[in-house]
Amino acid sequence: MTATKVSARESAQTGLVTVAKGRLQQLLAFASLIVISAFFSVASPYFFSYDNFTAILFSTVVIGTLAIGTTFVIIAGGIDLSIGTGMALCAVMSGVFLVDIGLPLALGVPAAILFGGLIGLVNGFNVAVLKIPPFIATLAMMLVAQGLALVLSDSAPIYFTDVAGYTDISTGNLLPGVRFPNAVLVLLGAALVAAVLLTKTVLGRYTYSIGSNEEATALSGINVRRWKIAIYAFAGLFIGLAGVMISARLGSAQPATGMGYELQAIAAVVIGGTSLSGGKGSIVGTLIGALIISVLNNGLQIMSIPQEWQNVILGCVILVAVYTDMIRKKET
Amino acid sequence: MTATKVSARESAQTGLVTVAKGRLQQLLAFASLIVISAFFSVASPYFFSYDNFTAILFSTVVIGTLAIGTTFVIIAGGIDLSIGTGMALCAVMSGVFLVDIGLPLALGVPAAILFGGLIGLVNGFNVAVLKIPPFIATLAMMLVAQGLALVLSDSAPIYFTDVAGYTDISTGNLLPGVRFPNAVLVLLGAALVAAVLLTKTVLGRYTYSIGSNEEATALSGINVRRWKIAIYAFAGLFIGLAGVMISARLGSAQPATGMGYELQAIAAVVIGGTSLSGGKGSIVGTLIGALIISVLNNGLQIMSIPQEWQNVILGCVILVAVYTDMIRKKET
Amino acid sequence: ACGSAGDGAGGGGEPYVAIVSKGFQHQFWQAVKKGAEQEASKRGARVTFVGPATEQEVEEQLNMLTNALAKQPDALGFAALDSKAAAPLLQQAQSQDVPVIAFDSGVDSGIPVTTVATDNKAAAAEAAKHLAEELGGKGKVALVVHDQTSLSGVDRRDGFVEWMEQNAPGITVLPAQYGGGDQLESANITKSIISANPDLDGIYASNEGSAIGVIKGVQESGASGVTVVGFDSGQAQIDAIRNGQMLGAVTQNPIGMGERLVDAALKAIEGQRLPETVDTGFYWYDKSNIDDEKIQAVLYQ
Amino acid sequence: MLTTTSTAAGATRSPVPLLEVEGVHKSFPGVRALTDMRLDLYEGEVLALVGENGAGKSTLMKLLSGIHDADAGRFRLAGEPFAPDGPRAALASGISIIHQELNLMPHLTVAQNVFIGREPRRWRVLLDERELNARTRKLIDSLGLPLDPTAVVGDLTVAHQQMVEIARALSYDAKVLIMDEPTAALNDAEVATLHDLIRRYVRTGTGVIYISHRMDEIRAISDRVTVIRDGEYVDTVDSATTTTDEIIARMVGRTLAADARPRDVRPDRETVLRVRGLCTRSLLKDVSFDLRQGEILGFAGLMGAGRTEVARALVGADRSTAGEVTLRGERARVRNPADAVRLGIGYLSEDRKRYGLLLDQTVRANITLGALRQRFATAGFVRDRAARAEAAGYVETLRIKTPSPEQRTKNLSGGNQQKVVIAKWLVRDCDILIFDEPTRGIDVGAKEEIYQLLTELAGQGKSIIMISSELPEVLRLAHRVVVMSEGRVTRTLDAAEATQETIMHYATLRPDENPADAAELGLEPPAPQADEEPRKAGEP
Ligand SMILES: Nc1ncnc2c1ncn2[C@@H]1O[C@H](COP(=O)(O)OP(=O)(O)OP(=O)(O)O)[C@@H](O)[C@H]1O
Ligand SMILES: [Mg+2]
Ligand SMILES: [Mg+2]
Repeated sequence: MTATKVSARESAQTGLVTVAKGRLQQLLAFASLIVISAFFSVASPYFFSYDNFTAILFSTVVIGTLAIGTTFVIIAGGIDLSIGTGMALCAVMSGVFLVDIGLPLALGVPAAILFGGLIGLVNGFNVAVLKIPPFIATLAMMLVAQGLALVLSDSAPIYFTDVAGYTDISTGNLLPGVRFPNAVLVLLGAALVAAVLLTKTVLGRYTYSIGSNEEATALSGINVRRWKIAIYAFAGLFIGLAGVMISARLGSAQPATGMGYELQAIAAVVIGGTSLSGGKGSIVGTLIGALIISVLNNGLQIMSIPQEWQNVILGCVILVAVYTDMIRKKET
Repeated sequence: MTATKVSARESAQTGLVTVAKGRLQQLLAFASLIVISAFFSVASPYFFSYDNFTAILFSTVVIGTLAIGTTFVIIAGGIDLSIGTGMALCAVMSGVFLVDIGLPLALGVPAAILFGGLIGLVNGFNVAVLKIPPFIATLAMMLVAQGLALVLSDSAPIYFTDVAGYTDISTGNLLPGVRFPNAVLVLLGAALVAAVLLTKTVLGRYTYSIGSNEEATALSGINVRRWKIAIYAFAGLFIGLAGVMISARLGSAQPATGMGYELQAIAAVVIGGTSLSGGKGSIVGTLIGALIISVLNNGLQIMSIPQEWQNVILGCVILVAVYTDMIRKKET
Repeated sequence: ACGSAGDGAGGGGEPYVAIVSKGFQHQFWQAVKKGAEQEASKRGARVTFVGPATEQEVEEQLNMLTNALAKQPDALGFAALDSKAAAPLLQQAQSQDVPVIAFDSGVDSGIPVTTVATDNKAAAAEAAKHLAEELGGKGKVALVVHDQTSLSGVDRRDGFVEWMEQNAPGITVLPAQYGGGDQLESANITKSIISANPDLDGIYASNEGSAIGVIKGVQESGASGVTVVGFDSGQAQIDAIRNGQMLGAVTQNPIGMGERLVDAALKAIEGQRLPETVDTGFYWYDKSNIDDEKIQAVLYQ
Repeated sequence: MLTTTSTAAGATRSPVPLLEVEGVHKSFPGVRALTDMRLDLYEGEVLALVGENGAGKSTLMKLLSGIHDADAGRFRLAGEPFAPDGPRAALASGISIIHQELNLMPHLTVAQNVFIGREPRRWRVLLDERELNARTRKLIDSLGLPLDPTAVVGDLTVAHQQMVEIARALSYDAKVLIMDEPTAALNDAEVATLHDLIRRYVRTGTGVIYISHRMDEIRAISDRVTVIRDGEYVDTVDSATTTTDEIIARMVGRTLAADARPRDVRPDRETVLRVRGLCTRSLLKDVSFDLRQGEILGFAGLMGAGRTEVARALVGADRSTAGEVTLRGERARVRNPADAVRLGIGYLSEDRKRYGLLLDQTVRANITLGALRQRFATAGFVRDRAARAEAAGYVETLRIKTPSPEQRTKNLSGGNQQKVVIAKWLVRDCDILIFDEPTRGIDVGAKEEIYQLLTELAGQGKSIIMISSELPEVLRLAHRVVVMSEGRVTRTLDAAEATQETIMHYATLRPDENPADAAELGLEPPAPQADEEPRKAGEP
């Protein structure tokens, strides 16, 4: 807690100072990212290039999308372990809608995203109405989604070869002539929407409020149950979106993938400064967290560090990054 | 809520009733396990047999051991994601001690277990002294342990073929003539020690206190920092023990295994009624939680349910089991 | 839609073969499963097929093997992730008079009555040979391998690397990178390799998931002149070979493996003598022969 | 100061009560909280609800707000039957409640807390933060509260947080306003402000139920007083015509002798704790004082003066940037509360919920926590029988109302929770005890017990720092009073000099206007060896 000492009179001014400090902190979270990037730029001649930067951004898309959605759940004091396999299930559903049923793109893609919302809705119901601890509720969903993805796809990938334009969602270039994959635009768009919702709407406000003190929120006359369901369902849309993005990138829905993505996404959220005990966090932070992981992975591979050492270094760098970030926050 | 009308005079008696109720609840937590077992006994002719029961117990050993250790961490309000790959690292260290260095069993095995304690100690230091959130600190350790296990083993399994008596730690029968694997005895012994420590010692009490309200515990004059390190380090011993048990069972240290074990172990803890927000939980609960998962896995396989459906059913049953357990608790 | 009624009653004379595989979700194992099921229904037998989610889950495989034995099968098909670990359980199978048929890779033990397998190392060497030919014996190649500790990962890596060392001294082989068989991760790794090695000439991918990732990675990075060879089959690789993104791939014959496995099991139940090994072979396929009947028969989509 | 203005309401009382409670029963496992409870509240009146700790006051309010369901009984709101099935329904029916425990979202700002659920929006979906802050500004200005709408609530002091609760409760245009100990964390000036607000409020016809343990307040603000005891209705009296003693007698079932000056003022002894030049980064500047053996040293000051911060810095809960602490002539290094306790300094925090209690744990666990290793363990094993006996002893001597020491602390009433915290420190047996607002939320009877306890402890030779925002309490107990203002000590007063007026004078002094010298601060001469020199303090 930063102790801002002011007499009551100066309080209005203090408010501004507090806000400014908040901004500063977020900028400083960038610092880790910048330092790491700078290091790699010096250490390897191949790191600092337009192509490599787009490659890093591109590789952030799926984890980033999942992380953005789950930021809401975590700020609200919950956790979602089903995002990884849920994503695989949504990818399969996208295949079912577009390939098996043959819906047009403009219907099938939203349907797959909404299916993610449905997964979230069920999670929300289990957590908010049945009062099952989020860890268990979403762990169960993780298993169910994993199984269903295999069942619905007959344990085989579904290929989107005949769905014109599907892979363009990810790998196409909206801006003609510029090599900038659409997937990155989708990620940024999703982040923008999420950030606006989180900071500017009632949904976002109640997300913070519930995570900060669920009981007090309920005592304030807010239907916490309903809003919690809404938060999980909304976060679920990002599971769906991630399912579309991964299958569009691969050109196929891989039913067996997804396990382990949840930990990576949650790690991105937490590295980005969102507290697992709820009440605080931001979308920008999450994006930075996801980028830190991507940059580290990319940089270590580019430097041709032997792979068994990569994880060791990755772990240490994450520790140091989070630690220095905390020190800095304390000092401001 | 049942209205038990008693005046203040009867309060002593009520105290006893409360205690008795607590016991009852734990017995009832068994109920899910019993119901599930009864179902499988009816559904499959192969389920209800001495051999299958020992097989179930045997298959619980590794996850159970990890879960017991991590129960301490979770009750203290933390989380430990490094237990899975940490276990693999300890298995490798056991190989290094016994095979590469050639220590005698009586030294090498304790050394491997203590190495687990060292992993825990580092986690504890990062959490308690550097104040890194447990999720991040142990996630980093998860990566580091994974990498180190590969580095130290040269990415190949280490075989204990020449270490006389090593596999007997797991698969031998201490009681001659009785087919009851030592591993199960080890698990039960570890559980007993852990239960005694958790309920009867200062370490256990402080574990609950810190999880319940860390700040209040600190202000009560307890050196929370030091005790937290102790708790993580102690829990780490179980990582080491699990590493010994899995490598003794396999006859080899598999450096790449372990990922995913942490989620299973944490799931066992939570299914067993320990709250992820800390302050409450029990070893018996954790054992029951681990057994529920084992019985479900075993039963579904024995019933020859197609594998893709097994996870779906597993997820649903876990939900139902936890839900009914909660209902029951509310009603008592 | 599940839990076929009247299960469990193993009687009725229908022989029951329990198969414990190295994996379940990957296409390769699904193809083995398909072959086994086809053969079983043809021969009036019943099979179950299980396998752990990844090839690292040795302990999980032992649990599956234990559970399979508990069902008192008439024969057991087993692809060991670590053959020494399974020794006590195989002993148990023997004492229960359950014949064991090893498949995919050998089991270090005298218990299996036969081994239905291919030589992963030789198959990988075949891929190396074709890649070296295509590159004219010189250049720089990278490997994206699905696993660094499992037998199949190690054999498919070493088979490739050793052949190159012995037969193509002009080719530099970069250290292998491991993507866990995950398409996305393999794609990201591929892009990093290409960034770090602008002069790269070829990439070898050691299984289906790695291959899909490598194809995507090469495609996304826009690099031209990188020759890709792969392993296994599946729609993505078949398409990539047809449209020239991939030179070719080695495939084993997983469906055939499943069929021979069940065939061997049924013969063992009847007490017939079996050869020590049944080689299910491997095949190199590329644009030129992909439509051959013989190749088409071993590919899965 | 509390001026007993006669409240106008009550004269024109409408025949139908605004709120009626009839025959209400409520039990919890092992506890009968309310038996055949009744009460009525009329428009435009302030009804005080008094009773000892655990009498059932908060429980009744929780029934009214729909948090718990009554086992039996009826509520009527303006003559209509009323059965709230949750906080939402209660609010919708026009019942607004300030609960005894703070119910705020610490990560949100003041404005966001106040208007939670009623956020102004643009185009129906977008939050209008500017409008939100403006409205909050208007509200807190009209209430005269010193709050910043954009401050994050978690960073505020308990007192300020309490004001946020008040602002929120008043911002609903409620027909019935219930305040469960709204002033427990407030000082006298703030209490006066709140009372003005309430008076303005009832003029519009709102009925207010006011729960408090401070008798002077109750007499100042209420029209009628309903007394309950052990969950049962005792009596309702007119505050104008009933004396405080009569009310207390009904509450506790006996009469208390409450004298208002320190007894037992004793010649002081050796200085046990000497603090010189204590500074913290945020607030404290050059804080110096001496604590002598067997002394009760009062700390007075306005909210935010830094008294709590002195205590926290002293026990190492917060970091100090400068300063020297000498304990019995030896330089003491206190890095954390564990060090402090080892050196014999115990700190009883002002925020029991956050810093004092393990709410989910039993009364026994809480009472024995601090001394577990020292007094209730052999070789690391806890001797539960001894712990239980000790806990049971304190439950009895402090008269903690609980069905058993095995009850979860969160199920105790607020005042009894406070006693549990006190018991914890008594068990630990420290030589120096810092009590921060020790009687917050404690009923008159128990308060008297605590006063006696503090006096006894001092008599046994323990040295006590007592931080309190209740001046009468400071005057009643303290041998000397340290007055703080804006992070500095402005004066140390002997008991003889200490009056409400002098304390308020120094508490409102801007410290830099008039730097105090060592003598005014009551400090010992600089030579540390001069400790033995006995000086008389606080003798009339
Ligand atoms: N949830 C609960 N479970 C069990 N007992 C409870 C619960 N809530 C209150 N009680 C008990 O009910 C009785 C009345 O408590 P209540 O909080 O209403 O007292 P109070 O009059 O508000 O006291 P205080 O002045 O100390 O706040 C107490 O004995 C308390 O222990
Ligand atoms: Mg109360
Ligand atoms: Mg204070």
